[in-house]
Amino acid sequence: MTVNSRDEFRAELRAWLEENCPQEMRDGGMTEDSICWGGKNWVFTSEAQKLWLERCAAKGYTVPTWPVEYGGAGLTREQEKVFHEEMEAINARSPLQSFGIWMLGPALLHFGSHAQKLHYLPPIARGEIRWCQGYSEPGAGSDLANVQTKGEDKGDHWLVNGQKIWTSYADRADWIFALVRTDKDAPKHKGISFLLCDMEQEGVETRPIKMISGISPFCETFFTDAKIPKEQIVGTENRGWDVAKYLLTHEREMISGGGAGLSGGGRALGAVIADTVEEMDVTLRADAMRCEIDALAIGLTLERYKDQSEAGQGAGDASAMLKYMGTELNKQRHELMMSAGGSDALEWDGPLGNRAGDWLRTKANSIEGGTSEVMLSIVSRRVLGLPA
Amino acid sequence: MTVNSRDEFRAELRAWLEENCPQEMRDGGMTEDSICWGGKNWVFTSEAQKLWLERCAAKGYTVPTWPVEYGGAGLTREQEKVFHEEMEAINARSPLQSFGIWMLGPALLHFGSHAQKLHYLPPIARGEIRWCQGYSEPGAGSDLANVQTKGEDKGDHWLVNGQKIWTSYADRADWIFALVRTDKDAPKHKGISFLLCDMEQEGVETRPIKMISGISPFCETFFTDAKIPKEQIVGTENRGWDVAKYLLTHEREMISGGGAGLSGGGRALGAVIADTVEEMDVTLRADAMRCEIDALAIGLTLERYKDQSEAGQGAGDASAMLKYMGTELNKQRHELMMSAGGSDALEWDGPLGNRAGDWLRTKANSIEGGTSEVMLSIVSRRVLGLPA
Amino acid sequence: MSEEETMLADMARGFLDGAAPVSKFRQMRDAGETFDRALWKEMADMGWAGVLVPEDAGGSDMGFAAANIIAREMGKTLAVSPFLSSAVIAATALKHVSDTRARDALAKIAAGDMTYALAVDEGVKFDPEGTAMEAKADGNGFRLNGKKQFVVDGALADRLLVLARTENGLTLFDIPADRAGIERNASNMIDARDVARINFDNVEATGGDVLGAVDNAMDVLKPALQAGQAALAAEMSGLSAGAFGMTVEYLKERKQFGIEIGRFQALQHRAAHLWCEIEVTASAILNAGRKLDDDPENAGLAVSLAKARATDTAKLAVIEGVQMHGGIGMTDAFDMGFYMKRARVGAEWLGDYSYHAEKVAAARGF
Amino acid sequence: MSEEETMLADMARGFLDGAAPVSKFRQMRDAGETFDRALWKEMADMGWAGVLVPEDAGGSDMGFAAANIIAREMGKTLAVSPFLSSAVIAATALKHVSDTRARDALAKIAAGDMTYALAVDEGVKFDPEGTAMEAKADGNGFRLNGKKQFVVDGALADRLLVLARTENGLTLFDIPADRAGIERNASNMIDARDVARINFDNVEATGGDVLGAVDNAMDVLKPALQAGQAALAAEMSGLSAGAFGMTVEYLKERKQFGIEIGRFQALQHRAAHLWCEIEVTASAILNAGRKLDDDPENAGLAVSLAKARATDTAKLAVIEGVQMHGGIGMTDAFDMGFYMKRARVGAEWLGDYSYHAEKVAAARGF
Repeated sequence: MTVNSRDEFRAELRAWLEENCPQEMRDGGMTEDSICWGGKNWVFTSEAQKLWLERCAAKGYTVPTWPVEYGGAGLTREQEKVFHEEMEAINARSPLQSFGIWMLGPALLHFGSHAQKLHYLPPIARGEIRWCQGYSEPGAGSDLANVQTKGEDKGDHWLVNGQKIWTSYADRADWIFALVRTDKDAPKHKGISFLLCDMEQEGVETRPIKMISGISPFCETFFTDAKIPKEQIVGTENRGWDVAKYLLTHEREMISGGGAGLSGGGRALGAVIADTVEEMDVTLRADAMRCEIDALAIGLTLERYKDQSEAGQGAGDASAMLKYMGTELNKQRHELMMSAGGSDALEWDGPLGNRAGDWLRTKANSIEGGTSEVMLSIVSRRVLGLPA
Repeated sequence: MTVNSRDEFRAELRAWLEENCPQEMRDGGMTEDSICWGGKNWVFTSEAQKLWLERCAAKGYTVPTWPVEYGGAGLTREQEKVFHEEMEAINARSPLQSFGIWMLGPALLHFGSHAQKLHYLPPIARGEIRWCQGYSEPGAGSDLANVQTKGEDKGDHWLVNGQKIWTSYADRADWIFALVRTDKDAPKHKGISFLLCDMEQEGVETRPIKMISGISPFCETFFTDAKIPKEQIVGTENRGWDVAKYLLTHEREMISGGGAGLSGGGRALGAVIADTVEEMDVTLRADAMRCEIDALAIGLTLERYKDQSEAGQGAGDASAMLKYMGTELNKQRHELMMSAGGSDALEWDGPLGNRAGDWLRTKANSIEGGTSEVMLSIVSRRVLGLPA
Repeated sequence: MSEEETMLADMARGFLDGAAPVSKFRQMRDAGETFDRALWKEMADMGWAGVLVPEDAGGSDMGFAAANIIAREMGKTLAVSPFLSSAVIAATALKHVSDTRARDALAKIAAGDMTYALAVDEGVKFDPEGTAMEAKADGNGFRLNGKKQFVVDGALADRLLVLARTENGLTLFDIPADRAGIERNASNMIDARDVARINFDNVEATGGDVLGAVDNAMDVLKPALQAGQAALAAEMSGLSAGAFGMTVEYLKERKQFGIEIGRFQALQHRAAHLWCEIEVTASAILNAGRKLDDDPENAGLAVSLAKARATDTAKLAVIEGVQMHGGIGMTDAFDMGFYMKRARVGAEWLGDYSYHAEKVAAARGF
Repeated sequence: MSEEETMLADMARGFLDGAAPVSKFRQMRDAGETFDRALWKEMADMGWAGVLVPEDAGGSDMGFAAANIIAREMGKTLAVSPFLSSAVIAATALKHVSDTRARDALAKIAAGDMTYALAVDEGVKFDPEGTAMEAKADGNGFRLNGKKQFVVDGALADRLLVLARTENGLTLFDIPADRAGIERNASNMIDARDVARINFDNVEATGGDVLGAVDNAMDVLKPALQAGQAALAAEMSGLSAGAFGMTVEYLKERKQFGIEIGRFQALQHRAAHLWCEIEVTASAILNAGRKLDDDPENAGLAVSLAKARATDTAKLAVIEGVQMHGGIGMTDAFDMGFYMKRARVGAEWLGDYSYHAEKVAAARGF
């Protein structure tokens, strides 16, 4: 993109934002309850939130780089950067966040049929259908391909039985994308299919898991003779692991970005601390400086990998690095926030709000979407070529 | 020991020290060239150094806890503590340091025959014979039991051929204690003998290795048809690995103590830094505080293990912990000393003396006497009981 | 540890495993309870409430090293009791006053019949010297006005030790918690313990309510704080050992990719490193107890060393504990989270890592 | 990196592997040589000496990002040259002055015919603002008196850029190194490079020797320092990559206990972590180069970020490099020690980690 066309796009966008972004949506959206997740049962927290989503969806700005025919704005990588810069400039909230956008969307764009894309992507872009992820199973832990949930071939559908765990917000999701073993005799990675399933149908139940942070962002999800029509497979039968791996690299980048504290606002940790602490002690200050340096450098690394990759292709094996570095940093950041908060941070809903809950929540960052240990092993083997 | 007898011992010792410790020997002995290593070819740096060694040796104070008949003072653990306190109070140099005291001595006390003890220990205590250690071999690295140097049974002696590496100060030592494979058909750990060898005899040669610190504290040592009389074995034939392991735990504790900077003086790192740095920046100060805390706590741990163990028994497997923690701390301390020294520390023999050389020397601490990785594996398996 | 100390530790462990295991803490947490008076009475019967109370006042007078041993065992099972506030901090303060009233109070503490809480903090960090709360002279007595926060055991304690600023310094008041003008609000703590924010609105105090001398709180408070800091460090070292024990067991049992995760060398080395840290911290705790018993005037360095190390080690122990347990460690149904939350509260109480690191540095001449 | 940049890096690597491999550095070290004029001429012929010099002055004018790429490749093989001092720092300073003399100097730099050294430090730490050396007005000119240390390339450079204090600020002088009153003493550096301590005894300087304006050194010096800091960070990131490359190779080859040590998971994870750090640092370097090219006025944060990260990463890379190599890594016969020593010198030059961390914090509002 030439400088000229970039400047034109920026001017146009700026005018649109000025006219269309409601004032209430210009607060950075840093808190958990400012997020718009969408979905059939979504209750907008304000008229402004609804309006903002609708206006963005109409322009394709909920998924700016997706093709226009699938609900996106078809922006180039360069334009996308401008888009984020301008959004940040007016402190605009993200109009919509969802696992459909971060995870299923990229997988469908890569592996889905044209019909599937037309069917599933626009509702994601408009925030009409909320998705959740059915990968992990009880006891499987890091061994994600250890899928026991089985799908029996019944001609026009699979009959699915089994249990998933750590299904994020499954209790609020409309649909689930799940790994199901459709060939029990094949080698571990070769008998899995990637299926899409309506959660309202019979045979699908879900139960929230209470976490140490006091909230329940994860669920257990049970399949009991659930029927999944054959057309709801993404990619090839028994080759679902390829889809899963592809999606995982996107998930890692997403977690990494959130982890590095790079979404929304981007204020320096030290500056945030300085808001409430009169004078930082040497330990806190030294740690905050290191954290800030790491956050900036990790943020630049995310951008670098996005720049390097083809649109929508992700960072491949290096996503393991992004995920590892981003989440470990985020844990460290929240340790410092707790330290800065002192005894005020030790209460649930105390003077610092949910600071303790947020801190505890981050401890899952280095577990979900592949543990830090798995990430390091991926780097060791696939990037460095060290023997297994 | 009752408080009374402790106080009596203290008073007696204090008087003796006051009368016998030369003024020049009361400078703490913090520099490398203040150390008295002893040995046949030792050249005393001063008349005071000679006098101090002789006087201490006569009282058994070079090896205070060894039995009197072997050249020690037969002090109890409690008395030994008082001894060190009083030595430190007048800032007295250690009269003698040697591998004979730290390593061979304890092994002989445990495994040696009465005749061997009478023969070898007193000359060590008097600083007449300097010993070095022949364990490692080229290419063996951490796999110490991988001994290729072989000793052929020739009736009254072994004919020894092979090569040792990392033999500390072998070029200045009079005798070497070495691991030699005396049964090549036995399992790795069951065919090794622990032999004592005069380095002046035919067939033993040594060559210093230049290190990154510019000095050569280590050597390669070559055995070519060297004859070692049968009576120069410690412990049982082919069971030398038991002696070696026992000795290693003492070596580890010794390295740990040196590593933690606990020998000599005991000034705080931060205070030393503050001598030359006007105002410590936050990073340096935060790191120096953590280092100081760790140094004090590791020092207390060394004392605690000494208190717990029977006299001369050492800390067993926990010596791996002491070695690991002490040496890693020492590396960290020297990193901070370099940082504090700034560009003055970057010259060989610059305004800060050998600071850079000392720093580089510490990098071997976590390798010699068993790497940090080996120490952690020992803790993992033998202390925690994790599966191999 | 001496043989006697080992016996005390074994006895304490035996009692706590039965009477106050982690499951007991879970019950209390679920029920919103922060004090089990019957359990405290049992502890008193064993001599724990009077661990620092002279024998002639009904105590067991076992000393600070023993108090640390008990606190450490309590840390392992997350036992809830007013041990630190009453038996350690208040008892030490009261022992430094030689009047009859203090003696009576000590007897009641030892019997488990009276509990105390220490009200020092006013901001988010421990800073006794920075106390702003005012105790204004009023006739023969004082009027207390101000706010305290992070008062551990403060919502349910019978009496409060309150630090306030008087004309020429700081003064420590020993007053009943239900005195007029005192308003206590329980904080909803992440570790589910009793902590309060307390408002003092023109609270009356007499000269007899002063513990020690007016304007000289530190004569009494300093030893009490040091005793509390050491015992808290001991509790945190026990907490670290408890969390670590669970973790090592899990490493031995849990299989991933077909083998026990304890066979993965990266985890082995991290577990081994953590054990080393725990061992080294244990030495600092032991030393602090000895020093408080043998040379209390000069125990400051030993105490701060113990608290700083204990804070750091506990943080590592719970972070590794959660991470090595994976998802299960993040669930409320599993106990590891309790250790993590308690470690965080312990980190802040009576001075955080940085506070004590500065004390160490000062004592070591930099 | 762009395709052009990748090509430049490949070309540089090819040249350096042939003309300045680590073995070449070893030869120079053993011979006590710190400058290879012939090699520098070759580099000049490739456009490296003039990488920042305008084309009409004979330079290749490739820009800062390109300079960083060259510096990074030099770091990998520990190539010795006055690239940073002359081609980056001095050239940037001279470019900010638009007189004929500066233009001629740039041409000579580009041709490899004239080398520069920057004399700023007076104490053990980088602190330009704290410069005490005096340049006292004397007639139409100045008299320089004082001492400089850690003058990189200072013993052999043809000219010196000297920072000194004038009546109302700091002034940068550009003078020949052999001017009367200048006494240069080569320092015996651990990285075996050319560094000097320099005494200035009543050294005469004319108004024409002033680079930029009197009392306003920073107008010229600040961009030069930033360019130097970024390129040094790039060199250190190359150094990290070089040391890491050796280490990974060793992990694959070296056997212990019968298997390649690269199979030990603890080492795998540490190596993987180090790679992650190196990758993240590479982003900061790349960004600093871009920012210096595109928006030099606001490049301070990007440059300090790069230097701080590069310092930290290089330290980790060489420590792990030595440790993972075991005893062999500690011997002078092996190259790893060279990387460790160079990393230490690079850590201090032009501001250490802490200096740049403070700059980052200031730029980020705390």
